[in-house]
Amino acid sequence: MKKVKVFITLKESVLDPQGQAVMQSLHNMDYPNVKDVRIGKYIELELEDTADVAAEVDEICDKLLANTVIENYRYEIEEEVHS
Amino acid sequence: MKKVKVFITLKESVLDPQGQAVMQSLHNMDYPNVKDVRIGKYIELELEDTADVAAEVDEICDKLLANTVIENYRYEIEEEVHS
Amino acid sequence: MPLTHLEPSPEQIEQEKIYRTMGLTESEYQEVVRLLGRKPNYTETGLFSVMWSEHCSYKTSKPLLKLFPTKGKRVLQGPGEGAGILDIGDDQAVVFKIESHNHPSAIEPYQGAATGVGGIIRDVFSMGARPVAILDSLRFGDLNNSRVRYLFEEVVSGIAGYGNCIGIPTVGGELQFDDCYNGNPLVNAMCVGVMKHEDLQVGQARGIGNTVMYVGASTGRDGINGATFASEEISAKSDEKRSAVQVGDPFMEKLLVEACLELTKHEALVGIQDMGAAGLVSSASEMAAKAGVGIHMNLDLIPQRETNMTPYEMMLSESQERMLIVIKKGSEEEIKAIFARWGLHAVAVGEVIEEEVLRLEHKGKIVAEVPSDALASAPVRHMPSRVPAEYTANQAAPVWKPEITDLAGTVHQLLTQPTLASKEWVTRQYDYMVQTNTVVAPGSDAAVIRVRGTKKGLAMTTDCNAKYIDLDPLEGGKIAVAEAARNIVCSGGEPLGITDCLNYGTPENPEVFWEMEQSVRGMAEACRVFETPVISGNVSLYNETNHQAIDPTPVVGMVGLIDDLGRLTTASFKHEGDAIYVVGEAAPEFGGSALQIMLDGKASGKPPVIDLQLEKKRQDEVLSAIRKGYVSSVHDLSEGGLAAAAADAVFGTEFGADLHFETDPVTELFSETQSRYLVSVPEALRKEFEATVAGAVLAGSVTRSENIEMHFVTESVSLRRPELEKDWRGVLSCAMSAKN
Amino acid sequence: MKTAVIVFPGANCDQDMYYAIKDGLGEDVEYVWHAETSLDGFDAVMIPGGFSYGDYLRSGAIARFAGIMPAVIKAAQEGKPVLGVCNGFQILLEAGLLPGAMLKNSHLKFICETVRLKVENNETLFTSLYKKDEIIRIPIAHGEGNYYCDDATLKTLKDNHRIVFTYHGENPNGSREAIAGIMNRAGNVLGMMPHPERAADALLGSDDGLRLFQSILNHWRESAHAAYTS
Ligand SMILES: Nc1ncnc2c1ncn2[C@@H]1O[C@H](COP(=O)(O)OP(=O)(O)O)[C@@H](O)[C@H]1O
Ligand SMILES: [Mg+2]
Repeated sequence: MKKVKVFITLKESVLDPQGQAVMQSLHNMDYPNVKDVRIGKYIELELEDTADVAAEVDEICDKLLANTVIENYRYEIEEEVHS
Repeated sequence: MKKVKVFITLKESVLDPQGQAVMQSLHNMDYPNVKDVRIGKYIELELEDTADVAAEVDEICDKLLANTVIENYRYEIEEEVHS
Repeated sequence: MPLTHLEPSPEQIEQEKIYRTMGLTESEYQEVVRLLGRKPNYTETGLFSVMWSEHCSYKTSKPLLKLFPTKGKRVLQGPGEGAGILDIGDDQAVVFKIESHNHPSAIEPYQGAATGVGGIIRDVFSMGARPVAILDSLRFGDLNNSRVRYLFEEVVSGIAGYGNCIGIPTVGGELQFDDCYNGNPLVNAMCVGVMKHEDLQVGQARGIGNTVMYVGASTGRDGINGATFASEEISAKSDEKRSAVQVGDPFMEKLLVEACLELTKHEALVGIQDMGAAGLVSSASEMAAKAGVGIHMNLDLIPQRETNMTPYEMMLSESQERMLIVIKKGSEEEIKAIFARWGLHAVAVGEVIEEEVLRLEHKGKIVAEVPSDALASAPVRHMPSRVPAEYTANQAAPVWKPEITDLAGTVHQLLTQPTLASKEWVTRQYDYMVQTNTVVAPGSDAAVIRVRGTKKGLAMTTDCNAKYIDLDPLEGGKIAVAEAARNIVCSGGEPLGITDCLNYGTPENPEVFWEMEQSVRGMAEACRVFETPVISGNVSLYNETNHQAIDPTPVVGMVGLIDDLGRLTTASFKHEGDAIYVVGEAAPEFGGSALQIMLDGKASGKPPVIDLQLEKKRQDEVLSAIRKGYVSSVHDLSEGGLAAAAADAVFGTEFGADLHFETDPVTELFSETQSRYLVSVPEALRKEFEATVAGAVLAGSVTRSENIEMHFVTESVSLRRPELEKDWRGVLSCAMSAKN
Repeated sequence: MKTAVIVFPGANCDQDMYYAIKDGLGEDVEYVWHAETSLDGFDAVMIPGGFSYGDYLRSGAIARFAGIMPAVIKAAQEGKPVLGVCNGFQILLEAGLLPGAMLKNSHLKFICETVRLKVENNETLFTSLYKKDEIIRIPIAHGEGNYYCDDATLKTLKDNHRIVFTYHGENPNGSREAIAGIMNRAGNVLGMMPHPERAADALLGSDDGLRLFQSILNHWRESAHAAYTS
């Protein structure tokens, strides 16, 4: 078993209304230090070992997990999970 | 400037309907290898350097970014960002 | 390996009084021992503790609920099932119920509210009805408090998140703010469904040998002890009980609705019940007890989301979106196929047995065996009651009436109180149009849903003025029902029946119990006069924070029938030149009024009195005028009196009004005297209208202007619609964008 | 004209669409289950709104892999009218039948209200019964209707008159150029956030949406419809 951590972020050119709102609240809450907030997704996958896990994860991300019109993704294939 | 990466995940015992639906659809799409999917948030913050960035991030996460009744968070304080 | 070996033995449970930490009192434990003829084991103690909690057993409120009239010519199903059912003719019926999710919402507002909506929807479709509308009755504390704003924001999102996704329009409700709800918000959700008579289902496990099936989401450790938890007062300790939080999955429930409604048409279905509070225990034991049979269930077969779950955990779990069904033996595969089409599992987990016990098997052993009806027969508690000193003082208080110099300014201030302000900030977040049957959207007196394929409509509303009840629960209880009925009548509907959600503090407090008693008496009396039986309801007690009880808040949910949608009315003025009538005279009744609360910061004195016979007579007359087509608009006078009603009637229109009174301005504008209406009538129909509605006084006419002009003998008041409306609309969004 | 209304798990405006066509338009209409694989015999395809697959992950993301989608794409290629409303629009974007993507509403909240739309292009098979620049009233109800596309895409949309509807007055969700509905290059696939099927009966407040369905019907009548129904 492999554990894969996928990070999905909005492309830089795309405005992130949620991140903007969070930053605004943080400023209102008196955290003026915060200069930028971007909100994305963090997905943990568990996969049965195969010959090419990376290829499979790439496919899954391209097809489903990320919308590449607006999002970028990257991932880390982590430790073995023992079950 | 510091860049902080925050990972917010549902507590283990908490149901993740989103993750379940995505897993189901991956199975339908012929990725039977995927054994588990959990969906969380990935937030990137940029903060002005202060004496104790970690303490500030903890506070921000507790108060706003994470709903600690059902979510856990962890974060990494990354490289300096030069602007 | 399950963790059962860590559970205390029956002896330990008795000696160390472990049952007490589980919520059973000394005498209740003794009663369990008596019923079983032996000491209960850990699982059994758990079953009793949860089923005998106030939330599941109504042990404290039962004696009061008996006071409600529950019979009537339209009643097809009264209290006792998932939801009540009333006949609406043409072999169709309306199904409805209201339920509270106050305590879960105080801890995790989004999920608490969302799962509250999910639960009440299951109650309705488990009767065989298609859910057609949701209403939400909400109470929060002071919006200047950031925690209150957080709760408000998240509760509304949670209701929207669930209702919008599942595709049932949220068409009405209430929203009030008062400091007494600061730590304990009220989140009551009502669901209305429509069905054919022949589709009626009940939660009964008939037919020895029949199969018990589990359908829907799998079971996790969600909300274990949630039901007992809902029966305790909220204190700082609650924060630790995090396992009580259940997460809703509206997508799953949408599939479940569709699959179960298909199942309803299948002749193999015997009984169906949702797994609400106390999940498997309550559904299984209630289904068995109602049919006078037993159920044998193999817990190894229960779909489980987590590993190593104990029988105790499985039985008490409150995982959402699950149903228990009983089907004719031999039809398992057909039933599975129905659910499979919707991507759902249906699993046979047990059978109906003759012996009247709930018997649970786990890993080859019988782990619990209790008489089916024992779990449903918690010893009733008769609580002492005492007249509160405050009540006596309020009754003796002199009549309160303020001196007001700036009438226009006072109207403006009143309309921008959060409780009276526009609720659009909330209702815009709700999909109130999905299913394309919403004829009257949120914003008028009652919402109206069309019954597709007929000219009929259903009017629905929730109402409760807790301030009146706080001052005088008997009178206030009557008014809650009367106001609901009046709202139905204003839309052109005939009141059919009610559901109620009784929200109070701790019943062990004799003064709280007295308030419960009195308000229920008042509601029951009103229901008799209006011939609107109580067909379902819910009780939520222990609504306190740090020993500060909420105002008694028994919310009334009412449904009415409009026989012809062509004769529908709303509150807004429709035509320039229409005559404006005020029906009913104002007396100086200000106790608990919006004006008093605004000026004094609290309610005091006597609330308005209500003459139920007069109320009923007027409702009949107004309804008759509507049905004959004599009116253009009808609005009842409630909180904020005539001032608020007149503003409501011009907001959103291009009209104003020109009104003349010979009465005292403060009383005329702000009194909350009951049984009053603001009606606009086409000039040509004035005679007919006057002949139909006694006590209608001509006050002026609808103008095409931006002003409401009100002329009194001593002075005149001019209100500007555009400015007033803008401020009225902006109150909540402004409060919610407040900093920090 | 025989219309297909695709039913995805979690869709909740399928019945509304069905009744708009059956009762409002008075034409033949059938539900088509998401797991079906053919749309042969249908003259038009409707992808209704709702929350297909709970809108989990991203709205429309999971639905675009449903069994029926290759048939929807085929129908689009054959030139049959394909209308995606709200979630249906999101599905068409995810499936690549229309360009761009949806973001959360700029104010981050779900919004339900009747808005005013401007008919930017009335020379389409969906809008021929409207006047150019006509202002119509149609309900919206969505949490992710903030249409986004890059500058190059926006330019092509504009240059080819593929922006069919825009919001008139206040932009309710922050979408680019107040875009409410766009079509494909061939002009037979329309995606729009507002719900014309909710505006097909005056009893419910507006019947401005009915003309959209009537336009489709007129188009079908005028064209050599034998080709569709082979
Ligand atoms: N929480 C809510 N959810 C949905 N609709 C609401 C809510 N609160 C108020 N409304 C709607 O706003 C309108 C005004 O409410 P309210 O002032 O309580 O009416 P009334 O005084 O006539 O009972 C009603 O149509 C009501 O259904
Ligand atoms: Mg009213």
